[in-house]
Amino acid sequence: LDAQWCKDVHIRFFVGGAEGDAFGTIVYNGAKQAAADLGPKVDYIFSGWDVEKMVQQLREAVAVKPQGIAMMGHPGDAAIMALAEQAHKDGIKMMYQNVPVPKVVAAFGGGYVGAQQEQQGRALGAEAFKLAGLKAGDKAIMIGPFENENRGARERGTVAALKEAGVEVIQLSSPPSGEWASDPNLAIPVITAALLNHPDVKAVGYPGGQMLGNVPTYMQAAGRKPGDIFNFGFDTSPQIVEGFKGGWVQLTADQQPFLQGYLPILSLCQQAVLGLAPMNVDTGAGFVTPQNYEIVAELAKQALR
Amino acid sequence: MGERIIELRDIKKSYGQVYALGGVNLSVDRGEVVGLIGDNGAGKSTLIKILSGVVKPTSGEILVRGKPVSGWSAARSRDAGIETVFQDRALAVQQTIVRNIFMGRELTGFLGWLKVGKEIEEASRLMREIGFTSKVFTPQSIVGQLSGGERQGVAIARAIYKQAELIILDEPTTALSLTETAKVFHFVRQVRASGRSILFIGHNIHHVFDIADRFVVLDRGKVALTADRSEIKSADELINFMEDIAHPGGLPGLHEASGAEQRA
Amino acid sequence: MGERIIELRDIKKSYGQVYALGGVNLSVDRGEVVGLIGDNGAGKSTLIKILSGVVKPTSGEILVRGKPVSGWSAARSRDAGIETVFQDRALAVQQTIVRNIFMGRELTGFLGWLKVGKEIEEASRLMREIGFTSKVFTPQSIVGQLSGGERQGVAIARAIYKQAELIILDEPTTALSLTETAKVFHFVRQVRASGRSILFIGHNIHHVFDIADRFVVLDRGKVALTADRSEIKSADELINFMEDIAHPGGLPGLHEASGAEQRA
Amino acid sequence: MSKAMEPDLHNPLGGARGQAADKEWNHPSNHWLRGFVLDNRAALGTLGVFIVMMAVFMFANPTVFTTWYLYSSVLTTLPVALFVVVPLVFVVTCGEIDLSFPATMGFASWVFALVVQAGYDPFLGIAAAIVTGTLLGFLVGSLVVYGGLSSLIATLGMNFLLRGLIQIINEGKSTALTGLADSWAYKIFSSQIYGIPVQIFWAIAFVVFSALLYNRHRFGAQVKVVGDNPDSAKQMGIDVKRVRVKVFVFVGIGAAIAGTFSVMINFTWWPTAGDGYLLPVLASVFVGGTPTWGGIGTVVGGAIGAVTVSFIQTGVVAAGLSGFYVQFFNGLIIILSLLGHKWNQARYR
Amino acid sequence: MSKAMEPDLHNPLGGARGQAADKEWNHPSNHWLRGFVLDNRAALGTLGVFIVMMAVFMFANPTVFTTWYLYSSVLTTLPVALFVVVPLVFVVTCGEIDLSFPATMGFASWVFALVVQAGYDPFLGIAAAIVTGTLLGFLVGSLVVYGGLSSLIATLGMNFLLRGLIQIINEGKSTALTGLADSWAYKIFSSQIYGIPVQIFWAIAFVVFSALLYNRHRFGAQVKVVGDNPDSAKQMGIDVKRVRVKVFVFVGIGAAIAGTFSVMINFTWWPTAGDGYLLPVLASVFVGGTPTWGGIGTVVGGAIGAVTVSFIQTGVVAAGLSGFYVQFFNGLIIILSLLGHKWNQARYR
Ligand SMILES: Nc1ncnc2c1ncn2[C@@H]1O[C@H](COP(=O)(O)OP(=O)(O)OP(=O)(O)O)[C@@H](O)[C@H]1O
Ligand SMILES: Nc1ncnc2c1ncn2[C@@H]1O[C@H](COP(=O)(O)OP(=O)(O)OP(=O)(O)O)[C@@H](O)[C@H]1O
Ligand SMILES: [Mg+2]
Ligand SMILES: [Mg+2]
Repeated sequence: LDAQWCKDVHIRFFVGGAEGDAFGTIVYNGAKQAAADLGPKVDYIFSGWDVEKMVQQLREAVAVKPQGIAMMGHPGDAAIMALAEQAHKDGIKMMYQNVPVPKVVAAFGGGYVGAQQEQQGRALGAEAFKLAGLKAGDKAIMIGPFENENRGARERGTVAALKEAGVEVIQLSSPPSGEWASDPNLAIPVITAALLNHPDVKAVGYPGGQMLGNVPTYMQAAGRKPGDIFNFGFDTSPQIVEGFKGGWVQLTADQQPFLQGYLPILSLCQQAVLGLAPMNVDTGAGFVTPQNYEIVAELAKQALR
Repeated sequence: MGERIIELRDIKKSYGQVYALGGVNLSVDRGEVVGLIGDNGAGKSTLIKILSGVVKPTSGEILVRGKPVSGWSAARSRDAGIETVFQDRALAVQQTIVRNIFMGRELTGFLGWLKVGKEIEEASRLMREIGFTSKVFTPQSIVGQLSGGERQGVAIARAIYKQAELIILDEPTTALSLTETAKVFHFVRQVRASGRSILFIGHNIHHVFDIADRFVVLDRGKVALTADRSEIKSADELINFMEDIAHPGGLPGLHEASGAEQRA
Repeated sequence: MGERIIELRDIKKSYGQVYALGGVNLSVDRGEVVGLIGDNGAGKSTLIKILSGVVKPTSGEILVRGKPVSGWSAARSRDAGIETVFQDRALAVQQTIVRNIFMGRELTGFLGWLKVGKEIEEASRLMREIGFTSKVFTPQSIVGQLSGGERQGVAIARAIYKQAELIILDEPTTALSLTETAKVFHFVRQVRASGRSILFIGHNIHHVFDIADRFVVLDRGKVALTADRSEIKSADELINFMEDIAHPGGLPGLHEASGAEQRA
Repeated sequence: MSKAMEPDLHNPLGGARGQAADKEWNHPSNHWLRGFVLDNRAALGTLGVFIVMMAVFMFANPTVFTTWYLYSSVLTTLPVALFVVVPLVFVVTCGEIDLSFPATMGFASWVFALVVQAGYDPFLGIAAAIVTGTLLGFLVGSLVVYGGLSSLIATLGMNFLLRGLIQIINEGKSTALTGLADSWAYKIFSSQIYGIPVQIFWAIAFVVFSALLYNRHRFGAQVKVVGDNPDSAKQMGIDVKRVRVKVFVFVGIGAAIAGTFSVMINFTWWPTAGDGYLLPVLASVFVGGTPTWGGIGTVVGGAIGAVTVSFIQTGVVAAGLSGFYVQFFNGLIIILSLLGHKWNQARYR
Repeated sequence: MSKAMEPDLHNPLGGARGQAADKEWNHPSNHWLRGFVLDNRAALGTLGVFIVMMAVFMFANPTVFTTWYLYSSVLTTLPVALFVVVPLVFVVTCGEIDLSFPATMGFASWVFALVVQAGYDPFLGIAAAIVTGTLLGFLVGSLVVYGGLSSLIATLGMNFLLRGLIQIINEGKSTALTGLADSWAYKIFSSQIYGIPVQIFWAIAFVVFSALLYNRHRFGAQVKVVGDNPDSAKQMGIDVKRVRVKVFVFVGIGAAIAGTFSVMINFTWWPTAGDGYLLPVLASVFVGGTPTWGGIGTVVGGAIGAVTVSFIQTGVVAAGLSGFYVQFFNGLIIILSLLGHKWNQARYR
């Protein structure tokens, strides 16, 4: 195989979030790396996590008839089904990321790259329960986009796991317009209020990299010291690494967004050029803890992990 | 002089703490021209706004053809045959002449769809009637393109459209030149000749004196004088009366100026 | 009659295809009252807007005290001692009387901070001077609370504030009652007595005839007549002249009306 | 007495003084085509912007832009936007604005989803959605008009409030309506005919009807007059408040239809349904050439504006630029359109 | 001749005709307190809304609302909003609106981040950010004013355009400024004194300065007059366009400071920085009692509005309601405030 063996392939890649959001940027970098390594022409699509918009973008993507589309699974089986059928008819290879769409995959094929959201969330909950030394009857706060069924699936999983272990969970919904993702400072008073309202809270979980990276600020605003509260969440970033360094952050489930960018492109290239079967990869691999955070530090700085 | 078209009895109106009208009686009979004069802030505009239903009186009674009415409103006033050319002209300057003339009483057919052709035709006729025709403007021209005088023409055309029984003109010659003032006068005479009535509000006492059959002088929200044409010999008599009620003592600056009035 | 304060030479102004002014010459000397009359749309307001720098002429020359000026603007016009009371009064109705009087020339101290006390004091003085005082209103009252006549008072107070050399009054007695018209006249005479000049625009030829030292008649964007007071015997002569230029043949409706004018 | 008898000016000022009392009216533009262009300059300007934009895109990537599928995919969701853009032209002409339509879309389509999920016929669902939209429009309109509030802020507040209600009740859960595809309602409103999405026909019918309503019906005439000079309209006996409320009701109805169409396209109702339309729809109205100051506007221009805005993202990506460029081009098209309309439109207010 | 000599009315109409030429001016409200209340009714109304809201929250959860940390955490982020809310009061008073400030915040703070990352002193970064904000404000203002565009839509377009530029260049990457905490600039602008976040002092100073600028300076006087009657202002020799551009520049400066403060709170610049402030800041201005029609407004009211809006979310959470209620309460507070101001304020336009 040539270095750029995939160079005649045209792919549409759904980054998912808004331009510049922390998670999306790493996914984007993964995809760009794949495009650079393999040579396909890739169109990048941003939706700001607006599901209606995503479906329309998928419709337009199918219309353009690229060889492959890497789509976010957020709109759900029902919304994607008809378009997947069309793609199938037109011979477009499909990959789905981040949220699985089992019925669509069963009907018209396609692979999935991403954590099994609910599963990853549950795993994080269990891990946090263990590492924080929680007991039944303890209190924890979980923040998440609970107003969005699909986007909130992961955080719902964490809540479920903690609840099953007997922990009392206070759920905080982040505003649907995504203000906390674009500026996590806006959540400072809210988190403070929640901590004041429940002073005996032992652990706080955050939905994504931007907020988890801001943990030191939240804790200082609420008058807490490093280690007072077990802070955990998803994703990695330079700020989160700093959080580990300062002892503010104790646990993060790294869903390896870089792979969520790289692998779908790789798989679509393999399907289009080599005729291989679609990949199914669970990227929700590991946990980062104060013991191992240094491994990801440099990668996080380059927005690769 | 024929039937009493409208009568106001003991009308009072206050804006917050300001009393604009403090018990005014006024009536207009068929075919007469009533001249309403009075100082600034005397309440003339307020009174005609009440007549035309735009403003609700604080208290008092309104009688149309002898019958008291309730729920008086702008729409009911127009139904009763009262049309008003307001002091501020009340035109929608971004709309066509047609749309201004038929504002609020569009010519509609089935289910409210406009009869566009009919409207243009009628508007042409009305404008021609009052002498506002031009090579430059059509009934479909935008009012914003017209001069002040031309706009007054549109307002007058609008008022005469509905063969109203009483037409109220609030300072219609304000900001009008001699030529156009003359036109308005010509029109007022024509309306009177056709047996309809006019309520003419003005500051220029010479103008009002010349046109009216009866005079009503408002002073600080009250009627200070009601007089038939026959009772008054000249405009100067009216002017003197008005100065008297305004400045019982007399002010030097004023006499100097009113002298000027008399000289003219 | 003294120094020539301002002179316009061959001023032309077109709005798109409409010629508002087609080569006008006009001058005002110190201490004289010039009456500018003309039909609707004759271009009077346009002319004074050019004088006050609000509108730029299409071509022509402006001379201040004999010297041609370039870059004429509203600010420069005021610097040259020209103050204007516009036809539409130009008041900010949500602001206080003080803010309106000092609009555009706030009394400021260090770094542009307002001298609030001084402004109130000055405004009181000005308003008292022209006779607009009241128990209900203070210099800090909102203009929106005032009646039409009272607002005209604020506009006039604003114009006299800066001991201007030339004060332009565009139809200042429009919508004013006799009493307040008299006040304006009184004020105009006082200004002339103090050696300053007035350019008085009006439709009421009687008013203008009475006050002016010199008459300028505009017709369709051109000067149709310039005459000294001494050259004209009566207002009626002026009225006849204006009718002649407007309707060389004569129109029946107009004669009827102008007869009324003469009778008054 | 010096009488200056200079020659008359070559201009039609005479008319301004009513000299020519016996002459007939005369249109300044005698040729019908010129009259047509003058009467529709805003809409034609918008069309110009659209054509230039598409030409640029086509030049950048001719293959994609000659594929029918691309157009049919845009035509599938364009109707959703059109059903709100058009009533918004009425609202803006009336001198108001309505930012609450996204929540109304979400609310009305939620009712639709509930009815369909409960097993009733989708037609009933559509009827229920439209009733909901009407009521919400009436509620918002009454609040603004009878409460005397600034519509910009009050409708923003109502958007929050209604969306908040949806969220409180649904707690983020969406509803999938998989059975919808077999219903008659779906065939009539959301299938394809010869590869053309059928909803575009409904949307075109709506635009044409609304354009007539705007230009040839008492409602449109009154909306324009009210937006132009409400005092005047009131003095002429028009029930200004009622007209104002009516335009909000019209938006409510349009938003309800739009929301329902959106659900039928996606077979899913999301609690966020409609939110994504706020900015594109607003931009469409103004890109379309309806000015912000009220009194005038153009329904057809608004529709073309919606088409333009719909194609920006598609075009940018198809032209091979990364998604990072979409926002930039959105801004650029808005600014350029505004400048174009500014230059194209005389303003009398 | 029938002369009706009825008794005089018990009202001060005499004054309207200048009869009392020799009488002195007289304030309608002689007591200074009444005058103060009348002059500040909008701000006081906003304060009333705030107090009622806080009373409800406190009643729901007394413990949390008597804890200082709650207030100190709000006081950390509030200054960011205040630095934009206050200049926006000027813009709205001037009859305009500016929706481009979020992108200006992002742009200016990006420049700050670049300068600091390059190893220069943060003070230099702040200066560079302010220069950037000034230039962007000037750009946006010039476009609106000299282009004669509707500020609502043109600034919305500029917000897209500028944010698009940031995105295109950064491709989504954020910048961490970990060294910032040790700098003098941080100590002066972003640390704590006796547990009070120091930025609130700067914000209060800014509000007081701006309130004086608004009420006691030529700039404020001209802004109000221009918003009230631009024709009049022009005739009186005020350079209306310049005043208009100046208010946009003021917003640019405020947004630059706000953006910088925001970066200093958590040492990170995101390409989305500022976006989250659009709606809360707008809501603050109008909750604060500045009406949309221009000519009047209140800086102090706007500041209190910002405090109110900041506390809504916090209060809802502290009161123990789920986050789903936040939007609902946002909407409710906006609507209630508008109704309150409507009832509280006389309108002369
Ligand atoms: N909307 C209003 N709010 C408060 N006061 C008002 C209002 N309208 C009129 N007034 C007051 O009522 C009184 C009568 O006003 P009105 O306009 O009726 O007088 P007018 O005789 O028409 O005066 P003009 O000759 O100036 O037109 C005035 O003192 C005026 O200030
Ligand atoms: N902004 C403008 N745009 C287009 N035409 C204008 C404009 N202003 C004035 N005109 C036209 O210029 C001519 C002169 O208008 P101007 O206002 O100067 O007349 P005027 O003598 O003051 O009339 P009036 O007695 O009604 O005040 C009119 O035909 C008018 O229609
Ligand atoms: Mg009046
Ligand atoms: Mg004029």
